[in-house]
Amino acid sequence: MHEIHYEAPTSLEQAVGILAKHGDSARPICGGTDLLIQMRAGVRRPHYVVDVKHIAALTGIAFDPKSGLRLGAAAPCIEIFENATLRRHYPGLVEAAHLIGSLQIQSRASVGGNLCNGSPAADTTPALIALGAVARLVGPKGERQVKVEEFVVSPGRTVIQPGELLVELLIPPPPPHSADAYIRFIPRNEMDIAVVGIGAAITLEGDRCTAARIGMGAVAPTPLFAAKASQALVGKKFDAVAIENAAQLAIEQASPIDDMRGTAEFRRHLVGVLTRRTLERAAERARRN
Amino acid sequence: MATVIIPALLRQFTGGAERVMASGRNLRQVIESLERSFPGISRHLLDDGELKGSLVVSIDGEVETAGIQAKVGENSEIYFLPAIGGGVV
Amino acid sequence: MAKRTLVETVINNEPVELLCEPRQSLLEVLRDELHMTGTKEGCLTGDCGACTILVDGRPVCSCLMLGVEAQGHKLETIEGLATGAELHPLQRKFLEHASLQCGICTPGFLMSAKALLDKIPRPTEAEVRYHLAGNLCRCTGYDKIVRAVLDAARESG
Amino acid sequence: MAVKKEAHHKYRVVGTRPIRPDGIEKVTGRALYGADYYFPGMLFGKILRSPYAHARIKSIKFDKALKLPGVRAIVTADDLPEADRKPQQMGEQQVSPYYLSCNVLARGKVLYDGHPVAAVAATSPHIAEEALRLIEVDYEPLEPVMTADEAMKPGAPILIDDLRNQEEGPDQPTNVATHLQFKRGDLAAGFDAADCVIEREFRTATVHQGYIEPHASVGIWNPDGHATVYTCTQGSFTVRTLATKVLGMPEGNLKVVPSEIGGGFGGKTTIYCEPIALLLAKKTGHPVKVTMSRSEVLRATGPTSGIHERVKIGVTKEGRITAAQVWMAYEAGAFPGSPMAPGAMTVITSYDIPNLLIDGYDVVVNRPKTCAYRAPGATAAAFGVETVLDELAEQIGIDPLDLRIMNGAHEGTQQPFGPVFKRIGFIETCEALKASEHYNSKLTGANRGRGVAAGFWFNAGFQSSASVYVNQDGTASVVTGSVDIGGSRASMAMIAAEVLGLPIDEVRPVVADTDSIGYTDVTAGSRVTFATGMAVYNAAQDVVRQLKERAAKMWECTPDDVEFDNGVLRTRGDVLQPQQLTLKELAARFIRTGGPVVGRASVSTGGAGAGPAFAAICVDVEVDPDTGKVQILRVTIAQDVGTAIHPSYVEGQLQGGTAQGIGWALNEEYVYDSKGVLRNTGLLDYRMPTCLDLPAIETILVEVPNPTHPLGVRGVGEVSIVPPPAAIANAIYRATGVRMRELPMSPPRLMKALQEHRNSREGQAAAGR
Repeated sequence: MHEIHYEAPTSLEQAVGILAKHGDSARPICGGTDLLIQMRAGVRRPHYVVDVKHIAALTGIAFDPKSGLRLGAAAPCIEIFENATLRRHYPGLVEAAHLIGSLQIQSRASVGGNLCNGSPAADTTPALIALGAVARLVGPKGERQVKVEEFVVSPGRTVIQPGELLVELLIPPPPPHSADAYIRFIPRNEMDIAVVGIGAAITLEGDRCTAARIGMGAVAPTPLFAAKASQALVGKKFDAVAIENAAQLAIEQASPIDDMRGTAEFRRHLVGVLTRRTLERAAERARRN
Repeated sequence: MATVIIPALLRQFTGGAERVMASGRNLRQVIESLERSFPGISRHLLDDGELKGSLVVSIDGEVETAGIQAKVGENSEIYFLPAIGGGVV
Repeated sequence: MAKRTLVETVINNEPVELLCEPRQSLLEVLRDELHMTGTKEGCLTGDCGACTILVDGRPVCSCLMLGVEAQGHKLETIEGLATGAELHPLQRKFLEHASLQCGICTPGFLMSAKALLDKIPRPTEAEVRYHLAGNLCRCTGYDKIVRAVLDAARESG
Repeated sequence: MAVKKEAHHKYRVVGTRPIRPDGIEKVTGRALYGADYYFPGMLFGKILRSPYAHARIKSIKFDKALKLPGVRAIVTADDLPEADRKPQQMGEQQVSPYYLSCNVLARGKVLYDGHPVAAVAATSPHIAEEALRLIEVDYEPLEPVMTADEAMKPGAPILIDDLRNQEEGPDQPTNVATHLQFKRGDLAAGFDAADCVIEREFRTATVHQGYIEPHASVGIWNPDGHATVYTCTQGSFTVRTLATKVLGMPEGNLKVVPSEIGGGFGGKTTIYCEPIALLLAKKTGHPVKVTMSRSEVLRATGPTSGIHERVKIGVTKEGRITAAQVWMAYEAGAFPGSPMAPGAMTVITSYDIPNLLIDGYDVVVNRPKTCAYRAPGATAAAFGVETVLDELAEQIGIDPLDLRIMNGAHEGTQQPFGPVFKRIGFIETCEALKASEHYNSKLTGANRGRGVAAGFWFNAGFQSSASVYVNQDGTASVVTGSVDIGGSRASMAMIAAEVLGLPIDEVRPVVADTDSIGYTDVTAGSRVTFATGMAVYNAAQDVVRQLKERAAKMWECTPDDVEFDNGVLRTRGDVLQPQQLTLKELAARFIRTGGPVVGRASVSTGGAGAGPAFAAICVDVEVDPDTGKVQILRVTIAQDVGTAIHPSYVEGQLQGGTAQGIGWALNEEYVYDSKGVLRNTGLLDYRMPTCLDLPAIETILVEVPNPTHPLGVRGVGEVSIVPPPAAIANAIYRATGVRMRELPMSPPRLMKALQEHRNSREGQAAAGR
């Protein structure tokens, strides 16, 4: 690996200062479970590595029934799935956080890092999209908020500008009678990268669906919000017909590629299968809320 | 006389014959006798006067390790086989 | 020689001060600087678990953590699993059940298994298999490893 | 701890389950593996590898790299002597030193993605890596040839300009290194006599052994020309032979010290890092450690061949196999030497068939040079034959195990390539599986199916040496040259303890370096417990002979008047008045009775046929009809293991091979892009089974003693990998109605097959209406 400088700021101001000073040659590190691999492979060669795990604002997890969840960008996955409140209110996000690599990876990796890595196959991103999560960025010019579905612009690239830092993810409180779910397909039972991953959050009033959001991973150059498929469910009776219709619209929106993890044809097929399965799992949970 | 079973791809030398007779008290003499009857064949069995490293010889069902000095009986059956290795934990 | 940084950490309950380059992984620091070679390298991508150690009690791939990130943390490695002359129950059960063949994955499995039993003293077979899924073994087919962990839990539990 | 004694055994130590003597080092992290050695002033070596599958090297410039602070030396093929092209016997394999040298460091041409081109030694691994980025190599890319089918086409690009074969003649450049053929009886007549003939075509992917320890070596070069290499290898003597040939140095000048080895499965039976570490050590005057990363292991060590296979088998309606024809092309990788020959020699050898034709081709392609992998060649070959047998059994309506039993090879059956089987346990193995609780249990539930298959592996013999030293306190040490890869130290100690009548913990096994024990071939071919075990047995008997002589001297009788039983020497009561001495008592008197007692033995047990082993397996699967994902629900393997010396480690071999076979069947494969560059260079996408992918693996040890071994030992290490892929394909068919004929049977592939199957059924239904 090339030579690097390591900085471990303890405040947001310091962090932004360092990042702003070094621009493109600096990169934040949370769990490092993607960055170290990319640096060894020479894919990314930042000269300044900025450890943001010592900044309180990035490591907190705070849930308020009215305002929802503030999820620190650097909070490790293990603290998400070991958090009883999150397991109750955001089971889909917890599912996703519990699927990233092995337990060893989950001890280090964070949802924020998963998002900033910009992979189309990131497990937690479709779950965040389903929940309507918003990313809060702080930079030299102040702060801004970006919808998660607009955060990744191309494989490995995000909206983050030089000097900017993802601080936290803002997730609305789950409405009554709602629930989320995340299901991915992998060839083995653990460890693999999603061949396709689908996140869904729905609200059911009796047998009617009053709100729905579907996020899709590994089906396009960036994680997607399946807008048409989601809208098609809203205001309708939530039944097999509606689910199948949503699945077909999701397939239409997907534009997957052939790679070592699966063919485009197989991925399109999986979008249908997983959209059905994820909606059914979310609905089953929603009926209990 | 010993019976020699000729490997399929050397049967071009024996006019297609699979089993041929050859005389000799050890493998070297048997191969010499084969060469007399089927000129050119020994080139595919020997290498600098030694049995080709790619070959293993089986005499009467036993895999031989004595090379061309291996004893051959009056009615022995002799096979030339490819050597094999293996891979394991 | 590139600039080296001072790191203060605790390894197997011993305070340790060391110098390392920022680009060195914790795995490299343990092996190349401290010559603690019990922690093994299998892949350098977090996919095999051979380099598993515990950081503040949590299992971590030491190949995916910088040495400088160990500052102020408590590390546990295979070298600290036995207490004095006394083997840890997991070590004993791995021997009794013939759970290792080549043995290269064994330190990583033992550390992951310790993290599991520290958290869930009496796990089910399914829980054992789930918690060890980040550790690859190519020799045993896992059967005797899973039995050893369940037996260790039974004995201490 | 509990040591369970196998009741039926006539032995005292053999058949028990003691703790392995090297166990504590391995559970405490103290055992030293290939990468665990450190020496004062040691440098770190890294290797520059080709990004092209097939290219000519026009120039290599490394002056910039040499200027990087910390860089001490750079080597290329120009630093190696041009090696002899003529193939030579080296250890167990036939190798052309020239090809071997070209694989260690490319000469003129690169033949696969990852082919070594140059190597750097520097004061830190990071500096060495950065230096690699500064080496400028000018390549002229050539068209890659990735499969045997492409390589055998007329006019295909030629990989090796001077490669020729017997059939095409001396003037015809070719990619086909060898054609092998076995022939018996009258094939046409055989198929005419059949009531049912099935012919099918199969393909299997390149797969890797997947040992968890990457290759690592430390080279040390003394000014007097003597050198030492510490390395993780399955064969220290093989490394000595191969490395000295490539380096052009006298064999006696190199000492090879085998480290503990983190898995090999055949993949560590040749050289990669060793000559490079030595070359860099020679050039720098420092010890140099060369370690591979995982991606280097996958790109540039020796996986096993993908093959293309055609199988045609005929049976009578009673289930008698009348004829079989098999055609196979093996991808050797960049240089000749696939496991085609053992593939052809095992493919249908489990069965007694009157009319046969087997053709095998060894074909070079732009993939890494293949190396041995557990039962080399046999698993891919068996995939075709064992699935066709399943189809035939279904067609004529008999139990698939009965079909195998009815036609099974037995004592006296002649193998397709000549030798006649002695006592073997194929039929007993199939019968044991047929009688198992698993096979007789009911499998219920949708999308579930059960499949069976069988497999054969010769087991190698080769050469081994052993010494047994008796210490003055009556304990003993056993020294061999066989690297302990899966617990063989335990078996060696147990065999010596059995003969000497000592408790197992009073016998210390030692694995010695190449200067400290007689020549011993690789730990491979399931040969160690068989051949090295035989050497240990003979060396221990040599000790017993000397003990009798000592006692005879003391008792003034002849050695023949002395009996040795269970550690006690006695005079024959019938001859003279009773005297007795324990081994311990006698050992204490060694000094006064003629000095130390040292037992020695060496054995040469030949190539093929040293204790053939057979396995049969039963697998239950569940297929997800929406995704094509296969879950293994239950698996039981029965194997003819001869005499199990340490049953726990024998079970471990069966379980490990089964797990590798399952990975081979379901998800493992090399994925290359259109330019021949490997895409899945890590363990994330080269998908080996995790413990969440496998159930408990049930084993049935069928003990049919091997008549060619004093203790009845058979090799047990390899054959268990052979049957799983076919058994799983057969189970998938029972679950879904789809016959899979390509490995791996990964979700995308199986899903496609399921959809085609459904469409064709709908098509038929529509036509029926």
